Amino acid sequence: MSLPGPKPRSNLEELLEGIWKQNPVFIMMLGMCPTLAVSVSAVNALSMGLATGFVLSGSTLLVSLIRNIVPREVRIATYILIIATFVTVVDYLIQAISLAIYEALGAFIQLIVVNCIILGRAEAHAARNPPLRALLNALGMSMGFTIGLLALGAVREILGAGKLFGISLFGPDFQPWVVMMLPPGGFFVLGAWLLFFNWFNRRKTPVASDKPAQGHAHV
Amino acid sequence: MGLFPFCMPYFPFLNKTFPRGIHPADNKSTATIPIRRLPFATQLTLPLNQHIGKQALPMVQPGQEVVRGQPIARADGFMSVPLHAPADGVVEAIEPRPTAQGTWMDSIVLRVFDASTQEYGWGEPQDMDGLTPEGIVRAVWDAGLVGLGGAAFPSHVKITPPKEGRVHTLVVNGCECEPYLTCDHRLMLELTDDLITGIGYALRALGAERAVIGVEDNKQDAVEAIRRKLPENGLIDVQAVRTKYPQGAEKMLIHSLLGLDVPTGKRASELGVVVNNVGTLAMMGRLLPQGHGLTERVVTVTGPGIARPGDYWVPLGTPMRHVLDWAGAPGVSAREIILGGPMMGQAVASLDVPVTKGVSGILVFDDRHIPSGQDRRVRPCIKCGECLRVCPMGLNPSMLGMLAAKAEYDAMGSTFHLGDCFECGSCTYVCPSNIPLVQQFRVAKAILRERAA
Amino acid sequence: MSAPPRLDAPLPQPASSTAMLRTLGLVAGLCGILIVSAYQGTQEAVTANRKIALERAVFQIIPGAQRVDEYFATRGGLVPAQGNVPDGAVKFYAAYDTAGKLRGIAAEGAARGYADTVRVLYAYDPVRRVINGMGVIYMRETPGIGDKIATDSAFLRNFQALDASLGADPQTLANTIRVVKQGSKQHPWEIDAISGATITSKAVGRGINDSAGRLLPLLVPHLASLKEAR
Amino acid sequence: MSETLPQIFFGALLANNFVLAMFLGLCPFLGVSGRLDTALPMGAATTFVMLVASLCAFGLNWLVTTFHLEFLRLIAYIVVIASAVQLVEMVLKKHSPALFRALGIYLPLITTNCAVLGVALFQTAREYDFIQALTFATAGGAGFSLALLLMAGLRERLQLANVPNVVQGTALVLMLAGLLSLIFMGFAGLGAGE
Amino acid sequence: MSSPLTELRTAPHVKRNLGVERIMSHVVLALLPIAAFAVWQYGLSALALIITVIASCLLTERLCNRLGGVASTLSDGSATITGLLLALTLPPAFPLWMGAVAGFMAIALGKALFGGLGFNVLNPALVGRAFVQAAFPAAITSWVPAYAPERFSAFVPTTWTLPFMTPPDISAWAKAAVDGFTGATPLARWKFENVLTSPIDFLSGAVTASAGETSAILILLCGLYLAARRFLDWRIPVAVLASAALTAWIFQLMDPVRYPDPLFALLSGGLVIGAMFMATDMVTSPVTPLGVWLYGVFIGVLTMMIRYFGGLTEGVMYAILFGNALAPLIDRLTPPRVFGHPRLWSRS
Repeated sequence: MSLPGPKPRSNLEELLEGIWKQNPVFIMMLGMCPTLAVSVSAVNALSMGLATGFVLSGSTLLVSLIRNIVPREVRIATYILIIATFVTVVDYLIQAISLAIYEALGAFIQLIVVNCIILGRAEAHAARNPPLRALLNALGMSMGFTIGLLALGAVREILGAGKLFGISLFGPDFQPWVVMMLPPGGFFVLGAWLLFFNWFNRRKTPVASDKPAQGHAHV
Repeated sequence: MGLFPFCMPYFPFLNKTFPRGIHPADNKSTATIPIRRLPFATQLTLPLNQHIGKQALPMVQPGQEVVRGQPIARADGFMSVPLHAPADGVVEAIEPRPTAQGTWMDSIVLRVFDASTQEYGWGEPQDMDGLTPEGIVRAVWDAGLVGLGGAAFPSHVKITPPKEGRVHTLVVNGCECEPYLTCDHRLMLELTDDLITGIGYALRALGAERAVIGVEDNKQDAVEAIRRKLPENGLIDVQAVRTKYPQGAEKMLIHSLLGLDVPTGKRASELGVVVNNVGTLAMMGRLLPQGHGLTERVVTVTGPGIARPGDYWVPLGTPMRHVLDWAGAPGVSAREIILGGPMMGQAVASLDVPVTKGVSGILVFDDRHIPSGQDRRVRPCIKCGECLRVCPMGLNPSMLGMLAAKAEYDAMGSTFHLGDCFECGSCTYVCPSNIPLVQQFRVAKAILRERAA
Repeated sequence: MSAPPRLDAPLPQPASSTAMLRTLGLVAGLCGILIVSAYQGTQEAVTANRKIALERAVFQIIPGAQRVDEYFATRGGLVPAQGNVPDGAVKFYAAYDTAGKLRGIAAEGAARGYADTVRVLYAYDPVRRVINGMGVIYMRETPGIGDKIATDSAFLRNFQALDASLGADPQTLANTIRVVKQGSKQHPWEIDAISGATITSKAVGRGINDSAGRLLPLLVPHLASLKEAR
Repeated sequence: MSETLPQIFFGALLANNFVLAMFLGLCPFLGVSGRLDTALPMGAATTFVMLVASLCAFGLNWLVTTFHLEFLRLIAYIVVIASAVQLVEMVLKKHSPALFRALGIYLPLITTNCAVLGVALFQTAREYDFIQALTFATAGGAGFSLALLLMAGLRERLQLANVPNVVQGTALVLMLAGLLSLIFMGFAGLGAGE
Repeated sequence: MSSPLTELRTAPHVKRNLGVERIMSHVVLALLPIAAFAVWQYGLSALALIITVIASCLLTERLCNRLGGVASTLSDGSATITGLLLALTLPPAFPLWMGAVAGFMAIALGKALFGGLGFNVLNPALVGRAFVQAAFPAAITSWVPAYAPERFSAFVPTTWTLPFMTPPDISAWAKAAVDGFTGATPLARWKFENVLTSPIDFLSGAVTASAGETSAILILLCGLYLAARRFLDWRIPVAVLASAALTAWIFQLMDPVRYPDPLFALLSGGLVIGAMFMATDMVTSPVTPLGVWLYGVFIGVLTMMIRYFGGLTEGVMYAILFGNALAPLIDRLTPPRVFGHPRLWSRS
């Protein structure tokens, strides 16, 4: 959770924060459940990202607006109430827009309510910042989350179905890797992305920590 | 043992033993060669501390002439033993000299007279039957005896009845489970009478009811030889135990012979059992009636790098180089020289260190036969579990080794009972990945001791 | 999954309970407005969506149909569907062509397949008393194996005239609809399984058999009342 | 179609394991699976909370369907479950301090765990009756605990391995979770061969 | 003066001459007859598959060495064993490119990820097998007949499928190649058609199955050789096979019509090769004496449970992998009694 640092961030930094430096999927490992569950295709991933973004933006904006009148004691209760409201709203919105997407996402739309990104943002950021900054931060986070979901969904759809956004890429003879659409595939692809980032970061900054990390065994 | 002792040689698998353990090739080719005597070297170096305990106090000055058997250092307290001149000669110096342990230690340097003989010039025969138990302890102490199996623990301490209770059984360790070594084997064959006599002294000193001699069943001739000499009263028994390493470890032998497990953290004497080595007791029987001190011991000199392998009576203080020259070791090509057995012995760097009371064997491996010549590339543990199947203490060396590699010493000590390891080396012997397990355990123990201190 | 409460935070002045109640009430009211307006605003679109989805599924298995009515088959007769399914009732869909003539009946069957429940929609021809169409609504079966139930032409041919007539006892089907090993279909009420996807094939058969077994005894006696569209 | 109790139980425990097949409760799964000592109480606490949630959801669902307030279902679930857990926490603290010490520190973490809300939502969607719902919650919690224990055992063992640097951390845990998930696929179709 | 040639090592100074490489080479040796038999049954396609999978494993191992910046570990022989075992668990006409994927995944996902030999937590060959089972479920259940007359002159059409392409449907080809070929394994035939394969067919290898599953006697003999030389822990196969047979026997007593006899349970599927060569993988099995028995019994019983109640026809692979995943817990719960410690089981 980012507490307000010593130097105030510019609005642009506020927006970019969640896209890269604190990417909820790849860096902060938040909201893993929907990330893995719905990322079987790029469309699902995008829908989930947008839905979460809607809830995140809406609730942080509201939390930020009323931040000065909410007593500490009922803070969390209020936040949960607000988040649950927006989730219910988005639930109906998706039903109205497309039943196919609604059924593909299933229970995970309602489970947005327990996505730790949202409560975390409300608690750590929106409750301490004015509405504009809160909204910018939320938008950045939403974009970061959507990008993370898409990165997962695209890989899983390409390998698992030979398609991207439903468009066939390799012709009818392509052998799909079914495992990618299945639960193990979700874990593997996210793990592989993290591996890639680990490798990339290490290449970028050749730190002297080539020694294996001294793990503490508790046996 | 049992109903048909004469049958036992044909059914070695029925012999008593302990669980697990290993069967290294025994290489005991010197077992059939009678013990030979080594001539005096021109100079003997006698470290003042050849035993576990406090260093002895010199009783001679440089330039002083001594005769064979004369005490030249006296014990400094109960946990210390005197030292006797191994030959007629003159004290050249009392100064620090290198020892096999790699450290320098105050030593009496003796130049041996050319005319020195094997005769003792000191010591009066004593009436052993007239001695009280305390008198026997005193006599053993005066003789400077220590455990000759390698530990060099002062023998008089061992045969003193413990305060915490009565000793009922004296276990005599004739296992000699280390490969290559045959000095105890030869002693049992050649000094059988002295052994029985010595056992009698120890029994009296301890006030124990009985003695059991445990001999590995690859030394059936020694079992027979002892059995022929056993006294009629039935106080002493000899039993063949299965040939297996480390059968000669105190806890293992007690388990094999008596079926008793020494609880962790306790000593055998708390169970009423005392273990002594056959070599020690044989020397007790040989020296005490004459009133002589310990001036020489039997050392197995063997290994692929030795031309005339065998067991030798070696005067204490004889430089290693002299022993090897005499036994025919072309010193230059020797690649590894080990004091003691190959499983628990110690490699030495210099040939100028002396033979001391605790040296039971000198093994020389040359270029072609050096055991480390095999592929010793260390690989990761493949969890084959072989070490668990051999660890006589029932530890999990595989897990201990992995913890050691990650410096998790506390977990090793608390959860995995590192403290029970007595470093027999069985795990390292069998490890297919060449992991230096017991070596890591020594380091870990040292670090844990340091942390505890 | 929330951040654990910060224990080290200094204890602030406790708020008065009126303030707490006021805030909660305000927020709750705000939320209430939001939810209700979202519910009201989307209800129409949601209903329309559902209708379209249903029609698409029904039209696929009943060619020529142009409109779908939802009914409950109850012990007392057929009633237009509304709200929750009453006890003992079975929901079904009556499909009509442009002329308002009954083209067929559709109903849903479900059974546990390999990975999850398989839900299928099947068409019942009231004239020939056979099941003459089948479409998969929901499945998570193994791609390349189980999911062939939706595409395998040989398997789909099973549902061109699958016997579903009622027996002498009008409370049960004359013959249990069952799935048999591929190539061994002998009777009109048997379904040839897909080789290698036996479990999924059997789920389809079981789902249809269960559903038809409950629906048809309630439906058949009142078929006449469905002849014309509502 | 109605499921039998064993089907529900083994389905939620193995074939459709909450963590490894349905991706519910991943945050605690990734976070608390480092040590066996914590994995066991965490699993027990979660199972307990899931049972509480299941009970609450059953009652609430009856309430909202009776009064046709479906649009309030989600809010009701989340608020009531969170409060119920708080209540349980307080009762435990007062009456069973030992149990509270064992489970207490995990309870607040679990309150908004998606496995807990997941139980409530899934049992509603599948229209389970009371016994079925309780079976489902128990099996879900047991499945969560099983996955947690397996993962903790593997991670403790890998503490002693020379895991390459790039694999350290969450990447390794995810890969392990993937492998476990792969293993659990062996239970697919459990009970379907009947 | 100390001789500069003297080596200074700490005790023990002698070692048993039985290194990892020798153990591994004996395992390879023991697998060769089984592989040869598979080639005899299935011909060129099986041979090509075995070679491809082994090559893929070795290349991946080398690649991972290179990436990790460590010396080559090819010589320890473990990658060869993984490749050989993996190839023997695949259908003989499995497309070669899929075989290569399986080999890659076995080594990369099953072993290198955790630091290489000794640190993997799951049997690499089975990880590779489980991956392709999940990735290509149709291809891995496409069987070809044994002893096809043309097996030494022509490849099965699927073998040379272009990389990343779907293999052609070979049911027509297979029916033409061998009369009466059903395309189902004995376990599938029992489960879905209630047809039991006769023990004679099992022994002659005239059944439809993975390359290395069809010769129970040969596998037993090869395993016995390894057990006799103490290169594998005999307790594991004994526990697995005995518990599986016992489970089968109990079920048969309860319902003789539905459940087959224990002999069928033992001979069908990959139970024997799994028990002998995969469950015994040293790295991934427990080390404690009691743990080894528990592990074996668990695998045997779980295999039968999956066969009898699961959606899959065969459960050996998943049962062993599950056993592997349990091994750390088993080891922890069954510490051997340390000499001189109280005899009662106690958590230390």
